[in-house]
Amino acid sequence: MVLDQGTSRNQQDAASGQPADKGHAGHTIELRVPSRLGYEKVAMNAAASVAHLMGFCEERVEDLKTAVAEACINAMEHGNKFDDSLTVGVILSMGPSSLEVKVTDTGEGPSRSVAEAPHVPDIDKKMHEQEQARGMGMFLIQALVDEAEWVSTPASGSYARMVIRLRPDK
Amino acid sequence: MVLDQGTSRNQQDAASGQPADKGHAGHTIELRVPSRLGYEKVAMNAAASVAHLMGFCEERVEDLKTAVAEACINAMEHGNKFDDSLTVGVILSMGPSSLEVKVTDTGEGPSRSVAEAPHVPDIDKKMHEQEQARGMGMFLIQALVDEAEWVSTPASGSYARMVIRLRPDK
Amino acid sequence: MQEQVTQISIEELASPNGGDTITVLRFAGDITSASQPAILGAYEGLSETARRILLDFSKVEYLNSSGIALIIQMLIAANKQGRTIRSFGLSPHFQKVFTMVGITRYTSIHPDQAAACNSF
Amino acid sequence: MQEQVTQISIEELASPNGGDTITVLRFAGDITSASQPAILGAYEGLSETARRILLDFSKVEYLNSSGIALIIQMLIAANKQGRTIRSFGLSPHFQKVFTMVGITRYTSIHPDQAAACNSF
Ligand SMILES: Nc1ncnc2c1ncn2[C@@H]1O[C@H](COP(=O)(O)OP(=O)(O)O)[C@@H](O)[C@H]1O
Ligand SMILES: Nc1ncnc2c1ncn2[C@@H]1O[C@H](COP(=O)(O)OP(=O)(O)O)[C@@H](O)[C@H]1O
Repeated sequence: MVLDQGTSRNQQDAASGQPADKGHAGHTIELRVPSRLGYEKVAMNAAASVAHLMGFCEERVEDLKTAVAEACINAMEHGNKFDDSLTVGVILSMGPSSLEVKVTDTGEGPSRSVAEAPHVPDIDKKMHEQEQARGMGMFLIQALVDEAEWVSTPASGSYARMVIRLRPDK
Repeated sequence: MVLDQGTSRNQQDAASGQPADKGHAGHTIELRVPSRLGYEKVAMNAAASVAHLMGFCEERVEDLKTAVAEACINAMEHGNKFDDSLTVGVILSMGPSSLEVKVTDTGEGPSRSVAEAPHVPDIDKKMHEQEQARGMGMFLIQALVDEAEWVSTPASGSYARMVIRLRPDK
Repeated sequence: MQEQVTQISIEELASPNGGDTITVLRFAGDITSASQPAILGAYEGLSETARRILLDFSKVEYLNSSGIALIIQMLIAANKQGRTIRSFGLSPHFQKVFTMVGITRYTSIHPDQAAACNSF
Repeated sequence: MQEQVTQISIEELASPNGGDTITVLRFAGDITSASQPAILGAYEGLSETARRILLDFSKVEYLNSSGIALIIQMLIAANKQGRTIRSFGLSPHFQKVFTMVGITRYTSIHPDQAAACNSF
């Protein structure tokens, strides 16, 4: 005899007295980390936890993890010049069927041309040393999430904005 | 032939141009989550990531995870009355050999007597229904971390403060 | 986004030493306050003849003090009904937590299913 | 708190089909910009006679684009020296990332060590 039971989060949660879950939509989680390599993993794991809570599948969570880590590294390096007194912000905004992540820094952001068309790595050029080995972060971000943009916010700095969407078929 | 190599984070990081690691001491990571059950897992996982980065062993990371989750749940329930427009703050402060976590809410904190001597659960009383089944959070926090205190900060709210220490023998 | 917080499956096993059959409740996912309807519902739905109950925690990802309170409520009910509850599959951390809270006085913890079954 | 970012162990295997021996570089932990001295150092320390190199990613916990750039640097060196590099143990996610970046044109990815060894 095998029988499956489960409790959906839409049931009244009598034990805690908390009202029934109305989903995560409208909720925001914020994180600030120093501009120091390594802390992007904290941001990456926080984003993964939120994506898991929202019900994203493992594959999409992995995509988001890489995108968030790369955006944080860029914010630390290019935005905040590794000044560890400057923080990188990570704002996770939950929609009814999507998760938006903004990664903020205090710099000017990538140049307009780079922001509009991130460099696509050319492995043959890299192998022949006609292009540096690195320089894949923005490409990966754009390739892995459903929406990516880089926005300069002159007074305060800049941010990378990424969105992943829950797909009914996944 | 088996030979082990490794790079310590104290070596100059030539690839990134970031100066050599001077340890995590003095760094702070901040997180804000809505007062809604479930989001304590995001805080718990962020604390675990930081503890891992600092080199805490798995056992201590698990202790911290439970303590942080319980403190967040209390902040959401008792401090912020599950008003999800109020956030619970988590401030992770790294010392040379310890990690301090403050979990903040907007309430008044536990009463002075409870804060000074959290209730120790009595399983026999619970089994005989002379004590409610729940009511173990503060006890677990205190039992699992090296230092725990509950502080009321009248203007802003209250916080639970927990410390775990790196032990040279672990 | 109908998230399933706790999954419970129930399985009936023959006793290795010939006594009453053993009813295994296998938990997966989280055990928190949100698990109350699932866990207490599953317990209440057990056949009245079930005397030996085994809790399998090996697939549990997150367990907090509200979840432990639910396990205590199950132990209280079992105690009243003269049922025996054994447990297995707890991580070393949660074995420690169960011991700290004293639950181990009312449900012994075993390293695996075979050892737990043999303990009845 | 001497944190080891990347652990590398090097192992020599006989070829399953009788050719040159295979030198396995097993990575564990993180592969990031901080891995440069360990990874390039380990590569440079290999015997000059090593012709077949196998990268074992199965214990890698975190890999970012700076880490991938180090792998590319190793592939560039191997290419110049006429060495062949094969890889195994990558998660489905990093198989996808390696493919996106095009690295798979210079190091084929195999499901496990046996398949990778047979591919030389
Ligand atoms: N947050 C940022 N602020 C300023 N410039 C950035 C930022 N992110 C990316 N850039 C610019 O875009 C370039 C390409 O970024 P990327 O593709 O991630 O590769 P890499 O960081 O390895 O150079 C960077 O070299 C930098 O000039
Ligand atoms: N952050 C807090 N703010 C206000 N009161 C608190 C807070 N944390 C704990 N308390 C008080 O202490 C009591 C004991 O807490 P705890 O041991 O965690 O058990 P429980 O939350 O299950 O009651 C709570 O019932 C509450 O009255």
